[in-house]
Amino acid sequence: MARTVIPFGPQHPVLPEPIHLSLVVEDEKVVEALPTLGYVHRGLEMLAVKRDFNQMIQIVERVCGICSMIHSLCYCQGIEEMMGIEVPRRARFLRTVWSELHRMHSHLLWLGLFADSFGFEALFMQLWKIREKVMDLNEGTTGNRVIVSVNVIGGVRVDLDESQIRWIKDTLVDVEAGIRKLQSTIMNDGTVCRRTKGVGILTKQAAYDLGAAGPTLRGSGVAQDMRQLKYAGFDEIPFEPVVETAGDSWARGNVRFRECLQSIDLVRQALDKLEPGELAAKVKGKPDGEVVTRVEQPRGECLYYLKGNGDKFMQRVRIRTPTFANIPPLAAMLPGLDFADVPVVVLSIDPCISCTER
Amino acid sequence: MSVEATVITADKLVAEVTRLHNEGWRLVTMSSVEIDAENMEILYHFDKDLKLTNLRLSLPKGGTIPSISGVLFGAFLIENEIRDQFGVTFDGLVIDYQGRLMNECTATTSNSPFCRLLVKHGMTVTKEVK
Amino acid sequence: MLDAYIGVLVLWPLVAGLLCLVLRSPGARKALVLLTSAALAVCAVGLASQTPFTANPNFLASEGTLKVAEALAIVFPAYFLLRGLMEKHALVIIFSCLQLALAIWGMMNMNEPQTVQNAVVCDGLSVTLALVVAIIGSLIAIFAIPYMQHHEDHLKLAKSKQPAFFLVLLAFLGFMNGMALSNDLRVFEACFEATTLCSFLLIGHDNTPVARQSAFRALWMNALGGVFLHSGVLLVQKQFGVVDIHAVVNPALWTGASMLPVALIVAAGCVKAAQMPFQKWLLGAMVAPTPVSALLHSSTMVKAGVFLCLRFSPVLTNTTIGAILALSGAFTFFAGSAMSLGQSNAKKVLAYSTIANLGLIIVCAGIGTPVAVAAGIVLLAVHAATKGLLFLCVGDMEQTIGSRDLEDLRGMVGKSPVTALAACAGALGMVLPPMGMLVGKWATIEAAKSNPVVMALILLGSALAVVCWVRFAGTLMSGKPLPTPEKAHHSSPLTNMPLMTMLACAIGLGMAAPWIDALMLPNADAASVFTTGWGLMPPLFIVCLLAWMVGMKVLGRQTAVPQASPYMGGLPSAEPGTFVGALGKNWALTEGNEYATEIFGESGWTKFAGTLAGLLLLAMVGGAFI
Amino acid sequence: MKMLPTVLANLFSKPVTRNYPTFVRDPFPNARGELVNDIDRCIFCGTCSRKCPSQCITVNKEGGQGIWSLEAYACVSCGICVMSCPVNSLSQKKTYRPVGTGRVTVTLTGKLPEKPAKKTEKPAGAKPAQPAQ
Amino acid sequence: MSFLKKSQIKSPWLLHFDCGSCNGCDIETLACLTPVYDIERFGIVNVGNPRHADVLIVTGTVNPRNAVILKNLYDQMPTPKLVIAVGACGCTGGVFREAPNVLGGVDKIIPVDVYVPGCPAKPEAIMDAVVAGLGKLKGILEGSK
Amino acid sequence: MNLTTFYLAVAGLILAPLVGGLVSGVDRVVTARLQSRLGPPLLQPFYDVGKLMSKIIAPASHWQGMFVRWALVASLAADVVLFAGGDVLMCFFIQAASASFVAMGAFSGSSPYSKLGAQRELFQMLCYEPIFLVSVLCMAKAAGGFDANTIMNAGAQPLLYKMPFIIPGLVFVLLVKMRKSPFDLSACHHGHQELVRGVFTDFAGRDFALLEVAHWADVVVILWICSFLWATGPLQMVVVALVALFVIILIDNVSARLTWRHMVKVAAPLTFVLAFANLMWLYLE
Ligand code: SF4
Ligand code: SF4
Ligand code: SF4
Ligand code: SF4
Ligand code: SF4
Ligand code: SF4
Ligand code: SF4
Ligand code: SF4
Repeated sequence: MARTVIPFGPQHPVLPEPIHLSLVVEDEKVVEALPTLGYVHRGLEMLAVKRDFNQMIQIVERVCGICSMIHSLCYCQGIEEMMGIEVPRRARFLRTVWSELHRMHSHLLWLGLFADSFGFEALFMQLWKIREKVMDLNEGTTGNRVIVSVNVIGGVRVDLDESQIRWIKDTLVDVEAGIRKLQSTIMNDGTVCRRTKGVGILTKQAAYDLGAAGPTLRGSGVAQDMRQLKYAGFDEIPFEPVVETAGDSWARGNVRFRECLQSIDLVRQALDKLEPGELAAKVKGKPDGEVVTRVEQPRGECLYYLKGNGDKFMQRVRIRTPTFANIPPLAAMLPGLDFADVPVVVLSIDPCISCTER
Repeated sequence: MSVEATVITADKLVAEVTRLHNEGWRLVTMSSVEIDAENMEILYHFDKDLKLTNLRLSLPKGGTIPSISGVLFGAFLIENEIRDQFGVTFDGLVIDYQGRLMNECTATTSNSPFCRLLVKHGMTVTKEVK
Repeated sequence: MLDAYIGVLVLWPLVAGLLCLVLRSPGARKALVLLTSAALAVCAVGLASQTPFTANPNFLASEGTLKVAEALAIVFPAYFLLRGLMEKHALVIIFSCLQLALAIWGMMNMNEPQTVQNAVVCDGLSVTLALVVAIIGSLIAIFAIPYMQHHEDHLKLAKSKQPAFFLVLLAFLGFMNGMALSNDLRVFEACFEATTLCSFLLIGHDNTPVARQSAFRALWMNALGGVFLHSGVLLVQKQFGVVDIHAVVNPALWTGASMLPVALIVAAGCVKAAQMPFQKWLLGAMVAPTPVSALLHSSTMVKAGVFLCLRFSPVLTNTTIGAILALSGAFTFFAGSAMSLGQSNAKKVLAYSTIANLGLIIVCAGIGTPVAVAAGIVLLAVHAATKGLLFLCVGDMEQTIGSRDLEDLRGMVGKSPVTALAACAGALGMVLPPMGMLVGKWATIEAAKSNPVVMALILLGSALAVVCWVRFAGTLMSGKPLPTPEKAHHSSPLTNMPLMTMLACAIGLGMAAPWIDALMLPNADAASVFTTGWGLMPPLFIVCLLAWMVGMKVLGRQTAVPQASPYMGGLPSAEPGTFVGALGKNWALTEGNEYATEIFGESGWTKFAGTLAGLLLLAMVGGAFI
Repeated sequence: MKMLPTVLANLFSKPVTRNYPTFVRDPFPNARGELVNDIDRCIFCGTCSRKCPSQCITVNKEGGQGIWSLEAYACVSCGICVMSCPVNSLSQKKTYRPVGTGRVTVTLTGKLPEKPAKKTEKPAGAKPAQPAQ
Repeated sequence: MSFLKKSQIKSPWLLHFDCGSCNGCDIETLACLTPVYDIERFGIVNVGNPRHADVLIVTGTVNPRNAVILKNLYDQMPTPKLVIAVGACGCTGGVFREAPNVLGGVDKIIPVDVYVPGCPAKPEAIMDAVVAGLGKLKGILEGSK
Repeated sequence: MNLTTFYLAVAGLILAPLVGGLVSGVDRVVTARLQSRLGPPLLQPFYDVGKLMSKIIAPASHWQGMFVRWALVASLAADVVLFAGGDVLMCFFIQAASASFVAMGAFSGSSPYSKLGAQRELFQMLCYEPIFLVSVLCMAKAAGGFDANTIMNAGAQPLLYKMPFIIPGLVFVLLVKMRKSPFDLSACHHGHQELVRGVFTDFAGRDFALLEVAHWADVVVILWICSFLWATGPLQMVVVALVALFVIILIDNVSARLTWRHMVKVAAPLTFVLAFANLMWLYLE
């Protein structure tokens, strides 16, 4: 039987970002899939030699717009650890608030795109409608919808006042109600289940061996979440990682859906723990030494390896992002799929090519 | 301060990685860093129950080391990226992008942290001014 | 004059064939084939202009001829038996023995039947078959001249086997005509057996192991068909003492009588028409050189089968046998269409589609009303032309690129545009309105009004056929053919002439379908044809003409501008038909059709459909006892 | 079919769409929008140009004149320069910079301070942005 | 203005291509399609196929690998066409101008009709840009009679 | 053919595309409302077509223009047949020809997406044709003829009472024909699909505009035939068509896209069997 070769991407309507898959299909079953990256590669790790360690905050925030706040959080934590800076308590909880708001908007965004990948336009619209409320929270509190840019080394540069806190809490009630209404659609709708259940199965062992991260890993039953490392305010906020065991696209979707609800709860807890205090510690000197630091991004574990040498320019900023780790599992899942399921499975790892390539 | 890591040589690398893998460690990533004009290091980060263990491998830029992608398929992307950036050749890479993972420029020189030869618009190769 | 026409139609081909054998020179052969073709065409048209008529040409009616016919009833099975013994083919031996036994038993025990009034009774059905044989068959014979030359060049034969080949080929046409025209069951039977012999010889012509195997498969199945026919004929003779076909097909004769003979005769027709479960012999026939398969599929052999069924259809109207026959025909149509959908071998696509379409004609025979029979005749004629065209095209393309796989024929429109476009026209003519096949199908559905299962099966089958043929045409038209090494292809005028004529026939007949239909109907019905349903057709043709003109104009305009580069997600291509993909490699944009083999796979369907059709056949014969 | 109540509810309630060009929502009070320089206040110290992560500000002193120019479309509105300006001459509007059909470089000239400037008098608003080409 | 010309203004279909953007501008472009902004009000549909698109929205910086794609997509669009560069990156390269693998803004490769500043550009700004682009097109159409 | 028939035919030629365009406009507005959006103007589809008409672009294949024209003519011819009260079976066969020409045009294109789209288009045809035709057979059986006129004048009692089981089948056909979820397999309205724009990927500019018009004509035919179910008067028929349209839009908005394997193996056989059972019931009654 003759095979069809499909150049899938880099420009393709179901792909939010450019990545190319050279797909070989037979009767619409994938027999071979090879990815190509590099369409959004900027080489920004390399900018460390041209921008000082403070300016690098704004650079790493733009590794990716979707979880920009968490990138700068990770970077700042690394530098703080290197320079031995103690971050004030209020700043730590504020960081928690924004990082969870980011997770929420990211997951809603992704759930929408996921719905789009199997042609469920109304669900996409509904989710993004809810997400706009979270975006408003971001803009209202920080001044920018996406790149909130709140982190500085030693703490944060924006504060929340009482009225804002109340506003956040009120809005979250709406958001939660909206999300919960969609729960049965995402989890139980017949057509949705038919497109996601049993599609792109990654066993627990495979997920672990291939180095999957985040919801992709947790969807396969591994309870690992970097927030358990108790950075920012997570030392005082108890939480359980969200785990699903099926390992298919449905499970990965559900992990994210439930994490969304969990984030709402975490934001509330963090807001409740806010006490008056300093926003940022004073910073003196230049970073020197070597650290590895990890945080949990919406897409999973993000690792920064930082090396300074006492200069104002870092010697090395190495960013390992979750999607980078999730590409090999994706490559392993693709063969054998129906061509129609390719977008679903590609989206199910929540590919963020921007940070994969940097 | 510096990252705790077991120093390892290229010939023992695969055995050590296999051992860690069998003990249930998960490969998080590898970090490459330039030490000086000629030398670089690669750190292998492994995770188990939120704890990190690291291997540190020193090598000359543009050198050749064994690939661990045969043991851990997930490593192929990282190794390809390091090859892109530092011109290190990995022996036995399962999917080899030939130094073209991120870009067509293959002119990675041995003394570079990342290539300094850029393909600028118009597709002429120009030396980057630094 | 009529006698001369008939003489030329029936006897001349055999004579010309023998001359080929004797003269052996290619030039003479060419001349003889061309001459025969012309003569056949002229005579058939001459006959058609006189239809309906009866005649009593001496060479068909004489005592001697009848003796020969009776002798042949023994000679043919004896020859089959001989070949069977040589090949040690059990089934052939068994069935030819049965045939022999029947023939001998019949000779010993049967009283001389009433003499036949008219040796030749020519009505619409007969003349249609004669025309099909004379025109379509001849065209294929002409096509065979350069084809066989090329074929033998390929095989590097020391001694040409073409004289023998053309002897059989031409004689085949004569026997077909004999069958179409003769009104005496015994003569008919002799011709019927003769076609079995001819097809056996033609399929086995190349004498490769596969060819031999296929030939013997065809032989045993058709010998079985012969057994059916002969026993049916003997029973008729016994019941009524007549062998005059037109007397036999009078429904009045059968009231109260056992229908078993009719069931047997119709079963023989089904075997010859390669209806399931006997489709295998026709598939095997695909190994033969293209002119042979074209001949078997379009104008001869299988048409003999449906001709037989249509001939007997008046007595099938409103009988259980008729209903079951219609059902089994409809089922074959459905299953054949489904199986053709799962094939990538172009010739197999054609084969299954032939089987399917014959099933459709059988449905008409099973219904047996004048409207249905008229639809059946239309289908018979149009199918012959269209399928003949498709075979010639596939054969020609096969000689061009050396493969008959649909996947390899992709984008043929770039390599040999004329043939490919002709093939597309044929393919679309198989399924699209206002062409004859669809019109016939439409008429059949409406004629089967009383049988919902048959209608539903036809609808399913027709949907399958649409997919199959549009995909076939689409594959040929597919853009950006892959760069394959071009092979020199010498297309001679003798290839193109039959091809183009066939194209004209296919389109002409396809368009003329409603009028043919009107011609075939009894006068009372014919009058109403264009005022009711068919009234749509003439305006539709005008619309088609307009669309054609507009289409051509746009085609001209678009051909004048350069083509856009293909959309490949924005990727560049280093050379046409490729893109620069993963690993920086140059990926060829290969394509494959979807055959959904998990649904339309051949083996599963063969088992399922074979069993079901077999049961239907048994039911039909059994139905005769009710 | 689980979506049915939601979509029906949508059908019978008002669309959430903000009819944008007709209806413009007030910007948030702390929105980080277009960057403006109150050039009369600027002392051309160059801090902003050094701190800017996007390196889109250049400050030049020529012949007693200070030239502050901003490559407007490269500015990422981060506000670092605003935070670092010693005399608070920089500020960000609440509204975003309008779209344009050509690249824009904002060039402002002002007098250099004679001495360590200690002017507190509030000057008139910044000069309008000038398209460079 | 004839119906055909008018409909060119009333039905701009867009193609969005992400050249090395950080996603920030992408998601804001996507947000334009969603209920709160709903650019379908202007007849805009995101078609995802250059052969159907009238407006090319480009986010992010250009690098050698995606420059080829960008050019291809632009060439495959029917004329008349508009190009909108979104965000600091699309306009000039933004913060990444000096990164080793960045060539700069979109206008290095294809002509840009409207620049949308911001990092990321707000959905309202993107809508403004489409309107501005259509205004430009309208001018051209009226000029050409 | 008398004069009334002729006028009706001309009306069909002109009205059908207009009505189809309006249907499409209504569809887009209602869809937007279901998604809590304001949506485009009602006449948006006409602007779209007008825009496409005035675009300049090279064809992806020389043959496409021809096939597009043929498809358009076939679609309009099907309309005319129906308006003039002709044979419904033939009307549908003509429409199938239109779909075939679209597929042929897609095959002759050069992008792999277009060809995959063509394959899927054909599989869709495979699925909806028999179901639809069996439904027509039901109507014909109950009304006593295959003519649109005969069926529409079938009597006082709506046909629906006699053929409840063809409803799922008709809904399926409508979903496929209008390219709606869950069966927008060969091309979906907006391009967010694995096949980009499927069969339409390679058509552009004027060719694409004409295809859209052909599509409108098709939709009118199908909706009209569905409205035979309650053909007790013109108003009732319009209401049935509108209800059908609304149901289709609703289903589109509450379901994900399924795969063609699912369609061929589950959805189509199921609805076919139901429709066929209805047919048998009518015969056995
Ligand atoms: S994981 Fe995705 S969203 Fe997060 S920083 Fe990376 S690219 Fe952005
Ligand atoms: S800068 Fe050049 S060599 Fe270096 S990683 Fe990027 S593309 Fe590769
Ligand atoms: S390729 Fe054709 S001509 Fe050649 S040997 Fe085979 S059948 Fe004969
Ligand atoms: S704007 Fe402020 S920081 Fe910049 S040069 Fe002027 S005074 Fe200095
Ligand atoms: S706002 Fe940020 S990017 Fe813009 S000029 Fe100021 S520091 Fe530079
Ligand atoms: S302009 Fe800003 S938000 Fe937009 S892509 Fe560039 S860095 Fe990201
Ligand atoms: S083509 Fe599809 S999407 Fe467009 S109007 Fe028709 S049904 Fe709607
Ligand atoms: S209809 Fe669906 S696929 Fe199309 S643009 Fe909208 S969300 Fe995307």
